[in-house]
Amino acid sequence: MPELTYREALRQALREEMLRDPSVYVIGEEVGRFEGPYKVTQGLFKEFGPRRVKEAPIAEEGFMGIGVGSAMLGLRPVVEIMTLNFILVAIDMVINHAAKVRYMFGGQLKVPMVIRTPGGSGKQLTAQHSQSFEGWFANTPGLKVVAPSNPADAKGLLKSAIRDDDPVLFLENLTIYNQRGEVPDGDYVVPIGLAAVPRVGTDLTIVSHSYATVRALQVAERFAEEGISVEVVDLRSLRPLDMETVVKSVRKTHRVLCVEEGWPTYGVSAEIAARVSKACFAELDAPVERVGGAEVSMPYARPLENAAQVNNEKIYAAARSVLAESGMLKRGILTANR
Amino acid sequence: MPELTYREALRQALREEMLRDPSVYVIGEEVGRFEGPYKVTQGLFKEFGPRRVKEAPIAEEGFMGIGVGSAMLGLRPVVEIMTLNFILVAIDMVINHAAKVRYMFGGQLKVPMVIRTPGGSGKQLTAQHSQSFEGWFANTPGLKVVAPSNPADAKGLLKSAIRDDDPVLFLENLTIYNQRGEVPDGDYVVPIGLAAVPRVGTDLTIVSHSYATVRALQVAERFAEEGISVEVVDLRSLRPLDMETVVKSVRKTHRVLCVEEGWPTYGVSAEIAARVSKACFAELDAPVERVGGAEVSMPYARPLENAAQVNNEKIYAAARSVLAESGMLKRGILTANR
Amino acid sequence: MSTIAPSRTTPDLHVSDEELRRLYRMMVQIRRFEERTEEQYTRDRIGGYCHLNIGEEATVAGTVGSLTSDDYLFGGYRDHGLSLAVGGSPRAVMAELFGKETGQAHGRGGSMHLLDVKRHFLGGWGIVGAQIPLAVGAAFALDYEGRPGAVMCLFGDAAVNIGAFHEGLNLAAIWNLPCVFVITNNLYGMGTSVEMASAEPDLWKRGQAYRMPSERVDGQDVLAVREATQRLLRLAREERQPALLECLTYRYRGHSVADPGKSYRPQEEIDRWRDRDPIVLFEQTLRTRGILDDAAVEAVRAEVEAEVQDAIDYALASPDPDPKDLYLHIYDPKGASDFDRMGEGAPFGELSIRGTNWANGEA
Amino acid sequence: MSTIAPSRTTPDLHVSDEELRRLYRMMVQIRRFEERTEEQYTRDRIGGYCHLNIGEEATVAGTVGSLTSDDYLFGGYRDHGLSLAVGGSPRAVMAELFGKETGQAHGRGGSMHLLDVKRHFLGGWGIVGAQIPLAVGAAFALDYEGRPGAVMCLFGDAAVNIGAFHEGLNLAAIWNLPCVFVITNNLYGMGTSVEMASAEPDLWKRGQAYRMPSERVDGQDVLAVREATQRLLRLAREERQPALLECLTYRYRGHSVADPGKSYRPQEEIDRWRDRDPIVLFEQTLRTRGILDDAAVEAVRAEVEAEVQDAIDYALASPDPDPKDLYLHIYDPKGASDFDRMGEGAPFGELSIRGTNWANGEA
Ligand SMILES: Cc1ncc(C[n+]2csc(CCOP(=O)(O)OP(=O)(O)O)c2C)c(N)n1
Ligand SMILES: Cc1ncc(C[n+]2csc(CCOP(=O)(O)OP(=O)(O)O)c2C)c(N)n1
Ligand SMILES: [Mg+2]
Ligand SMILES: [Mg+2]
Repeated sequence: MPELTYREALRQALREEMLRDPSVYVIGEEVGRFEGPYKVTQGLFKEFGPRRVKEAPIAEEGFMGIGVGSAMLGLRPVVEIMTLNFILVAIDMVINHAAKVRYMFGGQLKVPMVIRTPGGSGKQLTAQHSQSFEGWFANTPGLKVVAPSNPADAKGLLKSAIRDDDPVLFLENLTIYNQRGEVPDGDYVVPIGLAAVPRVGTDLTIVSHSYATVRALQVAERFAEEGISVEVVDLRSLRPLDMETVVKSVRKTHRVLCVEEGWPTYGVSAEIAARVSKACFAELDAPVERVGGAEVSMPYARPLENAAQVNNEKIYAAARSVLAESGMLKRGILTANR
Repeated sequence: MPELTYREALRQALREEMLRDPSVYVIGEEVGRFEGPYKVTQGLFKEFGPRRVKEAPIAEEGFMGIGVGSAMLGLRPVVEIMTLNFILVAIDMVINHAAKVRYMFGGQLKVPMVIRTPGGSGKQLTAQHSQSFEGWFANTPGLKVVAPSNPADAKGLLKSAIRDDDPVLFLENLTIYNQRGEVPDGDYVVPIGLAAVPRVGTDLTIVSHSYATVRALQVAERFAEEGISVEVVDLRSLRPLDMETVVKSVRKTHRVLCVEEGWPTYGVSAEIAARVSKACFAELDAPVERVGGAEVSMPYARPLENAAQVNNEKIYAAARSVLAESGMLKRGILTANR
Repeated sequence: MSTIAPSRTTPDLHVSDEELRRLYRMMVQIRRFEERTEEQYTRDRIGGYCHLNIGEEATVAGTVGSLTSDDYLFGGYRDHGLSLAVGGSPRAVMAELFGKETGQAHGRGGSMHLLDVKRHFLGGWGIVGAQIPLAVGAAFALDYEGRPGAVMCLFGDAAVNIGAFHEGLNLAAIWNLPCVFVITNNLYGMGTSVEMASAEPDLWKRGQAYRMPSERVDGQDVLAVREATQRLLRLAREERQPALLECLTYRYRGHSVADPGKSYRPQEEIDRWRDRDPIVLFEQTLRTRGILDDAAVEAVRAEVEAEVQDAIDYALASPDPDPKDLYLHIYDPKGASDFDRMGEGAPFGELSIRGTNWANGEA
Repeated sequence: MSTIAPSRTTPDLHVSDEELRRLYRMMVQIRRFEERTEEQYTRDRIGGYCHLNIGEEATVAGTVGSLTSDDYLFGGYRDHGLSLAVGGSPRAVMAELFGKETGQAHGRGGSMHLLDVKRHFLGGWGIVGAQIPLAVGAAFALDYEGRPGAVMCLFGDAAVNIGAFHEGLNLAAIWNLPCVFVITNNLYGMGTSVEMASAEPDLWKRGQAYRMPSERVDGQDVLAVREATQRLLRLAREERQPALLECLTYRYRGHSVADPGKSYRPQEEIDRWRDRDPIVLFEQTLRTRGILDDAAVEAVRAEVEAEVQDAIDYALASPDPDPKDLYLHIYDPKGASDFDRMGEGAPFGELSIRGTNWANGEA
């Protein structure tokens, strides 16, 4: 299988879907001649021209609305929002419009639209450019939310999202655009609503999505060296949410850590923790633990930023705390190893 | 103590704070001559005039921005957003600006602003006018979120919010504007960050906020008739969140039901359930149960709307299910009594 | 959508008698429908917010009545008249107001969210100004697919101050999209006058900020509205030139049935506008031209009266939506299985977040 | 804020020699500061996004350099020059770019979020156009309190197409707020030209949609910019009349240091603009007027060179913020106790959502 970056996998999916279906078009800032602010759409303008690759001014609410309105007439827009942070100026179009059309009009209209946007923090991008709002969209009926963590899923889920007849928020991530991985050639499709288990284990389940999964896998590796077997459940999709896979894993490991890049309080991990705590009530050896970004506006200075971002150290420490809590590790070890 | 409606209590707080502090002003649509879309600001325009009661055009992002900018210069704006649904067109000003100013600028500026807005569903107000986004704001560091459920708290918390030096989302509720209750005269202040226990009980804790608390109290009454003792914890404040009071209650009752008007998945109840499940891990007799609005866009027709809204029947049934799950009721009774 | 073909040039006098009668009937129908709606609301058969078009009939008929079957229409929440003017069934409109399964949105949308997909009326929207980018999106789709026709987007005078207006008009203009933007300027947004809200109270001039043909027309004169609309629609269809039309009109009633509409505007203003009632004016014109006489007027009234009564009867007799269908339409049924593994709280088929089988290990 | 008093009328020739020299020095300082910033970025001492004012010095100095101590300033993320032009310390600016505790935002804000509260520069904002309503809010506060002074709000050509621009200008106009809106039109927003983005590419004309005095000025001519700015500021201060000023200028560099800035604009365009370099032009004027000679030019250069080097040295030597202060400033310390009962995940003092005392019953 060819190795591609996450970015290239997205591009491949976009290109293939545009070739397959003439109603698919791309719209967003700098997606054309500029080749995409993060170069995901590179080459598409040259190949498909200005009709299919629409270069928009800075008017997110306006062109998000164009996405919704054109989808109501049967087109399949892929709206790129430069980063998730800017979706706030267009969120009314997503929540009050895209998500509502089908239901509010009694099933007579649909919005087959994809909103592609990278979330998460990067390197010193600071308060207004480092956020994770995906849980808000996952809270909203009428929307689907997917968040691939690797190139293969990026391709497969983007294809599914484009073919889906409901609006899909497709969450990418600034930090993993350059990540490489094997990506199946051709019409590779990953169904929406299925979590993945990229690493099998028996002692602890880490549940995560997007970039947090990359970190979770690294931490699992580290634990393996210590003889502790960590299973990683990559949600891939936040709405629908594949609790079946999560619960199955927890029934095996009896210990859970939820990891997210965003703020945990009222964040994605709250929902996972709430559901796991209920579904696996009698089967947990320790309370469900959560770890995420520090609850501050992302600061600029590197030492502060490092302290604010979720990182392998923090995930490792939180995981050890679950293990300790469950009696698997003595509490003393935890402190010693920090 | 005088009896006031929730609406009158808010008005009293606004008036007293405007009298007390000349830097407090009100801005919003129809807050002046029209006397407020829901009549909360009635009389204020006549008393304080157009300088202190600013009638804004439909430009929520614009006048929310005016709120933030003027607060940066030391004013204390009370921005009224006609209903929570419309805050989506202004949310960038709240999340990316009001919540960020103090931190992003290293503590040199502050935004002492209150955003007053009613959430929840009313009577057949439908998909775009019946929503509960308060959890999104409670997810955001830099903001405080309060949600009073009765007239006294409405007055006391609004005063606290206006005096607070950080931006506060003050969530009102369409359904309880007319609710009456005793309200202390004069300078009555309820501190932010303290939950209340409006009903003491021993068998089950219901945790709720805003209108859901009104319902919870009614359901508790019904249970009392059946000899079951329900404690109600009214969160009042979602950020900060008074887990201490919640946990104390659960340590007593060992059973919890979280109720909210909004969509539970990734909603407010997720955070409560996640935290309770962890903090009271060994003390729960049953999994934390949650009940909320059906996960649909609010439909218009009454039978559908009734089926979609959280109501006493659903709360009662969910509560019985917790009791049954804990072994306190036989499962059979649950079905029989529905 | 009306079946009238787009006319090339439409000086007033060249409108066919048949068309004149159609417009007159449309206006009478809207007026009577709205009066009865108001009455039904007070009888508690209609709920939620309810905004009437009474007083604005010439603007509605002149604009919406000019659309052809290729065109599309988007509007706000004050949409009963719009749905009637595209030729929609009064029964289906009234049934929607009554929240019935037979309503235009199958009882899901209510007063603010009417629609008529067959006739290209795509709603009925409740967030002020938000229909503007949506309409531009529809125009984008027409252009993308090389289809004929144009999109008309109606909104109120208060919508011109919100960001969506600005973004939508600029995008339509830079991309040459076939869209006619219509401001129904009834002088107030709720209790706020145009002068209080808009720094440029000549609202049509706002179009110049986008180099867009823009004009103002007497919204009480259905033929003037029709002439301007048809001209701008042609420009949109044939030259892909979006345009802005401001129609000066008045709502006799309050903002919604809950608002008496008196506190923020002087009675003599209301009276003055009532003196230029669009239906009376048009009736006079048609009488003068010999197109209407007492008998014809009476016939139209009687016909409309019966039609609206029939709509009420129909709506009353129609079935409520079944609560078991609560979760229908929230997602495409094809995608429902995506949610199979969500378990508790899945948005299909459950009334609450309470337990399901699989979570108890029974799946 | 500059200490220059507001001049009543400022025809070009009446600018004092001292003021001319101040402006010249300001422009040279900005240019050199930005060149060194670029260099420091490539040496990885500066992170994140980094947007330079190189090429736009006349616009920055002409506008920002005209503010008085009563006025306030808001800008976008391309703000290094702004912070220098209000008279801010190059040390504190560079230290912020280096993320140091001694920086203007104590290392929390970085390149995009400079500020200088003492000199009334209130940021430094990263969401395109959003500073506009904020600035209008500051003008509202001045007006509310009857304070003298005006607010200046700077933004790019691409910001005129977003809703916040529209809402902000309309609100300022209907409420007669003392605000001067300045478009730094450098012809591109990232890779998108003004013609691609704006239906009315004469951006100043957008102001007419709000009945606002609006004009365009040569942004390479610092005295022309200054004259227009002072005139409009006076209008704002004295007549509470907001206004819109468009300055035509050019950024020599790419959008940010990560963008070469070549793919979307022809080299000969870049060359053409470089031929009208604002510093060279101004230098020529001043030489012609006998205000500058070789020695003076050299002196300014040397002075600025030393100053910027000193800023770098200072920034390098400054301490990093202490990670233990991570939670400082997220809320008012007075309100910190509100969070006492939040326990786990409370936003004070914890690095993660992990256990605290009270939850284990130890509280
Ligand atoms: C963004 C937003 N803000 C506020 C409202 C509440 N609201 C509904 S209609 C209305 C007035 C609109 O007036 P106008 O555009 O003139 O239309 P009209 O009602 O006169 O037909 C307001 C403020 C809303 N629906 N959406
Ligand atoms: C709402 C929003 N959308 C997109 C961006 C990303 N972005 C940052 S700067 C910029 C271009 C702005 O251009 P212009 O206003 O002309 O200012 P210039 O950079 O030329 O100084 C874009 C698209 C953003 N910061 N905010
Ligand atoms: Mg109006
Ligand atoms: Mg620019």
